[in-house]
Formats: sequence, structure tokens, C-alpha cells
Amino acid sequence: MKKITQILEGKNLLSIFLTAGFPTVERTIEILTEIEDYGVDFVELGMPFSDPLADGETIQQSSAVAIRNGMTLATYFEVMKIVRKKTDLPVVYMGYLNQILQFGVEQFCRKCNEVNIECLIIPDLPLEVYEREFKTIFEKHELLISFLVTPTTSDERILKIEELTTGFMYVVSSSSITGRRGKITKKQRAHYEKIKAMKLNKPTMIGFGIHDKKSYELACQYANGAIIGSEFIRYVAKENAAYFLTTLKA
Amino acid sequence: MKKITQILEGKNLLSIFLTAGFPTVERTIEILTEIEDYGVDFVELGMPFSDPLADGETIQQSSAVAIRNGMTLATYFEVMKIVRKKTDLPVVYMGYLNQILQFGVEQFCRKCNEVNIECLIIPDLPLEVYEREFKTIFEKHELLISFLVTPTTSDERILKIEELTTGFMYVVSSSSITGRRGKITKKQRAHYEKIKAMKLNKPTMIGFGIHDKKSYELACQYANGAIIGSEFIRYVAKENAAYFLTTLKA
Amino acid sequence: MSYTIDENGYYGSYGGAYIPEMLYRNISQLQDNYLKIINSDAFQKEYKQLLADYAGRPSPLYHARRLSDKYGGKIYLKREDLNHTGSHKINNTIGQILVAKHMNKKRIIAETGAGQHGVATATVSALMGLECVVYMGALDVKRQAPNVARMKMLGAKVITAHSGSQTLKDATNEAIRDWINNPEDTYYLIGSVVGPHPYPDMVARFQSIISEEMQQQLMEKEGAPDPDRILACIGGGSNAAGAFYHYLDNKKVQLLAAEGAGKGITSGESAATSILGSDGIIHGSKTLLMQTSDGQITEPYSLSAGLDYPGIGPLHAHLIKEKRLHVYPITDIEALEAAMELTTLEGIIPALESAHALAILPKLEIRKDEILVINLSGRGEKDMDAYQKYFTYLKKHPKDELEKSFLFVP
Amino acid sequence: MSYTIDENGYYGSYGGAYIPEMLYRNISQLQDNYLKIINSDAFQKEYKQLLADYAGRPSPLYHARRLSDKYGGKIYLKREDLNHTGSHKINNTIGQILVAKHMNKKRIIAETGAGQHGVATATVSALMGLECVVYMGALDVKRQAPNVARMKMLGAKVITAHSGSQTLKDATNEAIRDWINNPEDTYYLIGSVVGPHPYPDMVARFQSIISEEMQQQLMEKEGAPDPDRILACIGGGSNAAGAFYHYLDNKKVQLLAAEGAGKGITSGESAATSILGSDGIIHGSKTLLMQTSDGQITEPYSLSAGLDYPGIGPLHAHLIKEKRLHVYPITDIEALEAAMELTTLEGIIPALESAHALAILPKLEIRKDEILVINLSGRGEKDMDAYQKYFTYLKKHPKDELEKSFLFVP
Ligand SMILES: Cc1ncc(COP(=O)(O)O)c(C=O)c1O
Ligand SMILES: Cc1ncc(COP(=O)(O)O)c(C=O)c1O
Repeated sequence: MKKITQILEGKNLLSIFLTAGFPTVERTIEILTEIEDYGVDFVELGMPFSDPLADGETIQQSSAVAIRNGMTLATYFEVMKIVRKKTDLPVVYMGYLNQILQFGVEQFCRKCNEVNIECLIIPDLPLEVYEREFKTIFEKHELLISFLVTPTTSDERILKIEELTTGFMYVVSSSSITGRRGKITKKQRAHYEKIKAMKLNKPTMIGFGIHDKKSYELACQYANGAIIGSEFIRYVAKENAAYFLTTLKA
Repeated sequence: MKKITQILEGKNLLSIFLTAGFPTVERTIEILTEIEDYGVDFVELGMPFSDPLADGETIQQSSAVAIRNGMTLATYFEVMKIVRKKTDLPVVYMGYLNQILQFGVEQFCRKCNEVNIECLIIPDLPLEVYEREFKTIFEKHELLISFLVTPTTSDERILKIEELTTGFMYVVSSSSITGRRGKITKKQRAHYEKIKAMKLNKPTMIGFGIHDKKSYELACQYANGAIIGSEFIRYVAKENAAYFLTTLKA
Repeated sequence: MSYTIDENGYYGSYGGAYIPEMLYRNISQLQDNYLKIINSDAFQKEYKQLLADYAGRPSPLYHARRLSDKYGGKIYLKREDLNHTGSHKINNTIGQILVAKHMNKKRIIAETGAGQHGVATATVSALMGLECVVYMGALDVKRQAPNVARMKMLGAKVITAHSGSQTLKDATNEAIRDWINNPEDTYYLIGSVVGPHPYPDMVARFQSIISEEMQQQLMEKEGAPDPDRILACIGGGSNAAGAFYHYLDNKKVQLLAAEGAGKGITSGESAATSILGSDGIIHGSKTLLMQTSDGQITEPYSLSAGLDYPGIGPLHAHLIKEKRLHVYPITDIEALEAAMELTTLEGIIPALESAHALAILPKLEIRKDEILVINLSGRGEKDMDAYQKYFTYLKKHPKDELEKSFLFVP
Repeated sequence: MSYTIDENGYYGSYGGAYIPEMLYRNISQLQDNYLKIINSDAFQKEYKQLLADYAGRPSPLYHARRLSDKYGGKIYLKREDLNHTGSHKINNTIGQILVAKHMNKKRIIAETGAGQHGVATATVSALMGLECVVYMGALDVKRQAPNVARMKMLGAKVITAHSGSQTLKDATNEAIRDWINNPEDTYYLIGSVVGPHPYPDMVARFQSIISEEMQQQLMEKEGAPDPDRILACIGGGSNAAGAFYHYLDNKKVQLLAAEGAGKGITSGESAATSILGSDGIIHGSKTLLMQTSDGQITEPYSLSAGLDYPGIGPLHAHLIKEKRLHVYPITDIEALEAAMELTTLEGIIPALESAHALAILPKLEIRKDEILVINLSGRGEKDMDAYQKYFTYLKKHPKDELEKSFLFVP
């Protein structure tokens, strides 16, 4: 059984999203090697993209900085190689489809295996295209995949996503791009409740808009854990990430 | 016989055009009372109009100044009343039709009679309209009329103009608005020659573009005399009009 | 009673050709030949083809539903704004440029106010490969800058008129002076139903395509060719003449026009000729014009450069005298409001001139079953500057309802 | 071989819908319903009526004699410049606003480059009384200022996109993000044959009226519906798709397109996707796009805001791959020259985008008896600023023929 799969059986999981190469390549390596000490269960390491459709300003800007820092998919795997010398913290690949296509899907999969990336999130790879074109190859390389579930996803479709999910179901907290702050609304809570009530057979992680202890803990009541992205990056930018993590489980 | 008719039997006639009220009403009166001494045979006293279609910048601007000085058709006749106390120099009325219409044609004619204006030039009153609508009333008041003849006027039409002319035939020197300077061209000379060769039965005066001794004397070879307008006004503006007149017959 | 010219070029007591002798040959050539030329088959074929393929005619007759909902009745817009170059002016310039070609002229001159006639003239001159000079008042050069740029790109020379109020009247003076100076090869392409005979009649004929199409389109859409009322703005009056033309003798159709009242008819800054004008002569034509008691032509004012003219075509003077036409003075602010309204209700930004015609609507009592046609003479791109300024003003002063006309400085 | 989409929304290997799950419901609703909606009689009736009475269709097919004299053959211009709002974009926005109404949407969002699609969207939104938000890159807001003013007056909110190259690509990103944030009541009205399925097919269908009319008009004028070649410019490719649509399977008709080569295809500042692009995914569609070897999308450059896009519609990518379409890269200067030429020869100021299509002419060998149709996608009012600058530059540097592309800074 894969390490990530094991971890995803747990509760109150804390995952963070990090843009590879932000604010510098060195800092990414440092964060990845140290973060486990702060109670982070696994990391989504984002491959920066020039045109991240589903992302808000924080991730857009961190991506622009990372690209300017020379982050490429090749560098991404180099970073992971270095990281792997120090930690076997589970790292989920998160990135848009175009870069994988340019890199070559086969080679991409091999590289993931090499650096022990076990799971992928590709936000602009829809379920249907995955099934038709990518399922076989990802399975061949034993790469798990996680799909998003949003407030607009129908029940029928949630079940289909459940079926195809091999990693976890990424429950998008609200209908929005990444990076929104503010209190978790009644509507969002209803969405959490609905998902919980469906008693899905796959692990669930809630993400988008989780930004403090309160929203993190609330999410944990409904899912296996939560993912903090933009807010974490904001603290990284302020060089205050470690402090931020300590507040979450304090 | 009217005084102007007598004068028009002469040769080498010198006539000047003056905008009434330019540069001031007082100066107009002065010029009119003194000008005979400089060899001027008769004067065209222009009633300033806001939109003088056939006039160049000099007359446009002098007209604007005169209007600003309060020159109206009523003032025009007042000026003439004052002038008439000092001189019986023949004065030809020159002005656009609109003002005469507003003043009332009957009353206009009476006023002309009162101040001994014997002859009219109305550049935008075409021959045909004159014949149809104005001939009777002008004749009733014994007002003479002068029409323009231009280089584009056909021979047939010149003869018709000759027939209707009761004052003189105003031979426009070239196809242009007033105020052009520059040497008299071959084309203009040909036009002069043609007119002379027609041996017209009415007096002729050449005008438009006559601006110095040379062009004046040339015109005199082909007509009864010449009219100086814009150039005279330029000298008036420079307060040098008397000097200019002395150069013409020197 | 008849609304066509007599043999001397008069509509009743208005019209004629009060021109200096220097223009006689050119004008009489035109008088003698224009009907022969434009009634020839060859001319009509070329004219109609250019109207269709080049100008984009017929212009649609658009049922403006949301505007109708607001004012009642069934309001149609005759979409002259969709013509090539953006107004009705092209109908006339296509016609006259063909006349000029038939008369073998090599050089075209024109006056322009809003710049639409200047652009339309520069356009057809380019099309025919003829030299083109456009006279435009200095104030208009400033307030209709986009059109100046277009004329220049089209190869026309734009000459700024600095005299008088530096608007259309003065541009016209300068154009006439140019024609006097260039009597041989030059054709003066007048932009409205003004000037000496035969211009008012010739221009009206070229614009009459508007009402010709209106009749057909209403026939198709309503089963009858006659609307109840036709609304148009009047600068010189060409778009109105075109919109009224085929209905002139049809008394069942009411004719309504808007003129530029500027800051109000009693403000001293307006161009409301029908109210403030009296009989006189302007630009070679006997007509209604704004003038002093002494016969000096008054300097007019309207925010709309195309309506900023102290005269009116002799046909319209005659129609007013005969009570065949009712004229509404429309202030700058009323026109601006009407422009905003059409834009947000129908997605059509009208020319400021055309907005004056729209501004008649709130002044009418409209029966439910009534059919109105508003001649939308042009589009508003050239007026974006004024519109933006008003827009900004309104944002800053939402409460000043009554004071707008004094406070808004364009 | 077929040039229509398959059941998954692909033209050959291009197209599809590569969208995040957040857009799935909206996109699949659209996929499932668009054909049903637009093929209904009620829809077709309303669409056709608005095209005719509101947009001013059919747009003329104009035989450009002087242009033909210069280049040979018989050159027709399809006059999309005469449409309401000034370009072909209105064909599509009228169609999609009706789709949005059928789907009960209350809020319209759009991206725009040249501003023509933004204006066309703001226009139909006003017409239907719907809220409208338009995203526009900061650079485009600056260089197409007249259109920004128009959108605002039409009641649209214009939001400036400051990311990336601050052009069309970035505006599109922002519009997609808005749609993600507003999944309930908002309709995303895309302006070209780009984006996820069904947009490329839907937009192409709405623009296909162009070639539908072309066939009829050529039948009338030439006795046969087929020209020898059709020329169009490609930003995303909607006007080209419309001009080619009914000829796609008719191999006798050659299809030619122009793309924005900016300062030259080797300059590093261009938008010549067909030459510099490779397969990838942009804005939810698999197609040709300009990208780094690492899959980052390249920031494009063209003086023409409407062509300043690093991708191309999937239909066109497919046509290029199948060698059905030949694409010419056209530099800024070539386009400017072509714009000047059309203006002075035919009295038509084209949009800078359309000028790219015209600039193909000097690159062709044209037989005397050949019939060419150039799709004149829009008018040039919005580009007067660039034209004036070039005009001024040429006056100052008449001799720099070869250096122009380096020296002219717009
Ligand atoms: C759009 C538009 N409408 C109306 C006018 C007024 O002219 P007319 O009264 O001759 O139609 C103009 C003049 O420039 C114009 O541009
Ligand atoms: C006039 C005009 N032509 C062409 C285009 C390019 O778009 P498309 O390739 O979708 O026709 C634009 C885009 O704004 C445009 O405004």
C-alpha cells in the first residue's frame, strides 16, 4: 500500500499547497524538508503555470515568481530528487495538463515514480478525458489520481468521481477560484454536510478558502482533513510559514 | 444727370472701397471727407456683413471690427449724413442683400436718396432676381445699380448685364474673392482685353486685386478706371492710407 | 399646395440662388444639368449599386421594443447609423460625387460641421480618386476630432475655418470662397439641403431614399406604408428632408423635427432657428435664419456640431410656414439624456444630432396603436468625448436634476 | 475527411473541453442544450430578425474596383464593417445572448481584445436588459480606448486584467475565473471560436451567416456561389470560421488566413501561432498555441489587439494540419500599409485586424479571371490612434522603407 493511501485513512489531516520555486527554489526545498515537523501530513507541490485558470491572485503571483526563478518541470523533478534525500513526506503533484503534455505523459509518469510522487491533481483534466485517454497510462505507472468535487457537481457525478478516484476526493469548499478568505458560510457548510452524508468510499479532503484554525477544524469535522493553499503561500511570502502552521493545531 | 454718371464718363478713374466703421466710425468720416484731395473720384462704402461670401480676409476682418464698433445700417446712414455736410463726393453703396431686406427695401431706398447715395453694388443679388424683384423699386427711387462681370461670365451674359447696368460694369479682375495680391497675370490681361474689345456701352471699372500703381495703371488702359479695396484697407489699418494714395498717381 | 421647388428654385417664398456673379456659371451649369444627369439610367444604376454594395443600403427599420415599452406606441428606428461612414450623409455624397464625375470635375470641396459630411465626402472622393478639401470650423475640429483623423487618413485636406463662431456657418463661407477662387475644375459638394438652388432640391432627392425605403419596410412590417409620425433632427435639414420626402403630400403622416436649442431658447446660446429665426438670406438661399435686427447673422450654439447652424433649409422653412412641420427645440441636456437612454435601452449609441430627434419622445402624447419612425441619422462614435464628460458629470452630481443645464460644461 | 466536430467536441485531434470541475455543470449544460436551442424555430426567427433589423444584415458584398485594378482578379469585400457596432462580432453576440436568455441567465461576462467583442456584448446585454461585465487586458484598455468608452456608456462594467501580457489571453483567464466564481446566474459569452466545447462550434455556427450570404451574393453577382479564394484574418478565428464555413468541404475554394506577425516571426514579438505554435491546451481547448518547450504559454505581440492572442481556434488548427487552410504571417507594418491602401483606394478604413487579411494580397499571384473575397471583419474607428501615429511617422520618414519595422514605435 502506498504511503499516501495509508495516511489518507487518517483523520484531521493537514495538507498544504506550495508553488514549486516560490519564493525561491532553495526555499521550496527547505520547506518540503522541514514541514513534517509542523504536523503537515502531506503536501501538494504545485507546478507553476503561466495561465492558471482556477487560481486566484496569490497562486497566480507565486507562479509568476516561480517561473521567473526558472522553474520548469525538469527542475521540479530535480527539486524532488533533493528533497527525497531527506524526507519521504508524501508529495502530490498538482499542475495543469498542458505542461504534462509538453513533457510527454510517459516520461512524466516515469519521473514521478523516480521521485516517489504517488498521486496527481490535474485541475483541467476532466473525468471523461481522464477515463478515455489517461487512465491506462497512469495506472500502468501506478499513479493515483484525485479529482475535484465542487458545490455544482451533481450527486450522480460525485458517485462517478468516487468510482474513478484512486487518491482522494478534493472537496472544493465553495464555488470559486483559490485564495478566497472570509468565514465559512452556511452554504459551504451545507455542501460539507451533503458530502459527508453521502458516506463516500474514498478519502475526502476539503480545500479552497481554508485559511485558519477555525476553518481548518470545521473542515475536519466533515472530511479526512483539509488543504491550505493560498493562505500558506501568503505566510511563505511573509517568511512566517512556520508560525502559521503552529497556530493551526495549537 | 447724376454726379456719378458724369464722373463715369471720365478716364483713369480711381475708386476706393472702404468698410464703413473701420477702424472706427470717426475715421470713416474723416477718410470720406478728405479723400477727394488725394485724387479719388468716387468711393464704395461697404456696409459690413457678418458673412461676406465674396470677400477675403482683409475685408472680413475689417467688417468684424466695424460690426464690433456698432456699425448698423442706421449708423451707416448717420455717417453719410455727417459726411454730406462736408462733401458731395459720390458714394456707392456696397453691401450684401440680407441687410437691405431686414432694413426694408423701400426705406433703404429712401435713406439712400436722403444722403445722396446714387448707386448700389449688391454682390449676392443676381441679375435675374434683380430684374424680377428689385428693378422697379430701385428705378422708382432713381437708384443706379452696378453688376459684377467675372472671367467666367459668358459673352451673352455680359451683354445682358450691360443692358441692365445703370451705374457701371464692375469688371472683376480674376476668378477670386477680394484681397488677392500679386502681379496681374496674362490670363487677367486677356480678360481685360476681351472686355475692352466688346466695346460695351456702359462705363467699366476694374476691381479685385488692384493694389499698386502698376496694376492700377494697367487696369486704366482697359476700362474707365479701377477700384482698390483690400489694399486700401490694409493701409488704413496701418494709418498710412494718405501716403498710399499719393503713390498711385505719382 | 406643393412642397417641390418651382422653376426658379423656390419652395413658396424660400430658396432661390442668391449668389455672387463669380459663382453664376457653376451654379447655372448645375441648375441646367442636375436633373438630366441624375435621372439618366446610367446614373441611377451606378447610384443604386453604390448605395447597396458600398453604403450598405437599405438601412434597416428596427422596431425598438424597449423604447416603445417606455414611451408607448410602436417606435421604429430608421438605422442610418449603419451606413458606411456612420450617417445618412453618405447617401448624398455618393449621389453628388457621381454628378461631379459626370461634369468632369477633378477637385471636390465641402464644408462640414460634425465631420460626418466631411468624412462622407472624403470617402467618396477617395473611391473616385479625386482630390478633396474639407472646410471645418476650428471649434468643430476640436470637438469632433475622431472625424478629422478619418478625413486625413482618407487623403482629404482639412482646412480649419477660424472666422465667426468657428462652426458650420463659417466652414460653409470658406468653402464658398474656395469655389469662387477655383471656378474651373472644382465641384462644391454641399452636405445638407441648404445653399443656392439646385442644392436643396438635389440633396433632398439623394436623401429621399430614406423615406422610399421606409414606405417599403413599413408595408412589409405593418401592411401599410404610412406611419403616424416621423421624427428627425434638423441641422441644415437633409436627413429630415430624406425621411419626410415621400410623405410630404400625405397629410395623414405628421412630421416632427428637433433643432438644437443649446442651453435653452432664451439663453442666448442656441441654434433654434425655427423659433428665433426670421426670413433672410444665408449661403445663397432665402430661408429662416437667426439674425440681429440689423441683418447680421447670429452665431449659433449647440453642443451638437451638426445642428450648430443659424439657418435651416428652405424646404423646411416652407414646411414650417405652411404648418406642415412641427419643430421642437431640444436642449443639449435633453439630447444627452436621450442618447444615454437609447444606449442603455437598445444598445445603440446615437450621434448627438440624432439624439435630438429621440428627445422629442418625452414631449409627445403617444397613443398605444400609433406607429412612429425616428430617423436615426448617425452613430455616436464621434461624440464619445461629450458623452463621457456628461457621464462623469452625472456620476459626480446625481442630485442636480434642475441645475444640470447650467452646471454641465462640456 | 470532415471539418465538423465529433461527439466529444473535437475537430480531428483538436478541441474538447479541458476545464476544471467548477465549470463542468455550466459547460455540460451548454453542450447538451446549445443545438436544441439554436435549431428551434423560435430561436431562428428571433436570431434572423435581429440580424436583419438590428445588426443590419445582410452585409454587402462589395466589388472593390480600384483594389482589383491594382492586384488583378475581381476582389470582393464582405462588409462586416457595416454591421451594428462595427464588426462581425455582433453576429455571435446576438446568437449567444439569445442562448443565455433561453437558459435564464441574468448576468453576462465576456473577454475582449480589440474591444469589438466587448462592445458587441455590452450592446446585446443592454438590448436584453442584462447585467454585463467585460474583461480586457490593461494594454488593450489603453490602445483601444474608444471601445472602452463605448462599453461603459452601454452600461457594462469593464474590468482591467493586469496579469501576463495584459492582453486578450489574460482577459480570457479573468473571465473564466469570474465564471468559476459565479456558477449560477452567469453566462460566459465567448467572442471567438476558442474555449472549451461547445464554444468553438457554437460561435462558428453563429458566424456562418457570413459565408451563407456570400454564396447567395456571389450567385447573384457572378452566377455561381463559389469564389476562387477567401481571405480572412485570424485572432481566435471567428470571422474566418464564418467566412469559410459553407465552403469547408468545397475544395475548389482556397482558404487563406492572415495572422498577426507583429514585428516579424523571428523577432520574438509576434502572434504567428500557425508558425510558432505547437499542440497544447489553452483556455480549455486542445489546439495550436505559442508556448515554451516547458509548456508555459508565450506572451504574444501584435499591434492589432484582436490578433494579439497566442492560440487559435481548434477548427483552424485542424484545417492547418489537414492543409485545407494556408496561413500568412502579416507584420504590423504590412497591415498598416494595407489599411492605408484600402482607405485611399476605396474610401474604407478597415480595422487593423481586417487590414491583416488585406495584406495577403501583395503576396499572391492573382489570375485575371479569379474571384477573391476578403472578409472585411471590422471598421477602423477604434484604430485611428495607431493609424495617425503611422501616418505621422511616414510623413517624417518617407525614405526609411526598409527600416520602418524597427523605427516605427506605435
Ligand atoms: C448624424 C448627423 N445627423 C444630422 C446632421 C444634421 O444635418 P442634416 O440636418 O442635414 O441632416 C448631421 C450633420 O453633420 C449629422 O452628422
Ligand atoms: C475587427 C476584428 N476582426 C477580427 C478579430 C479577430 O477575432 P476573430 O479571429 O475571432 O475573428 C477581431 C477581434 O477583436 C476584430 O475586432
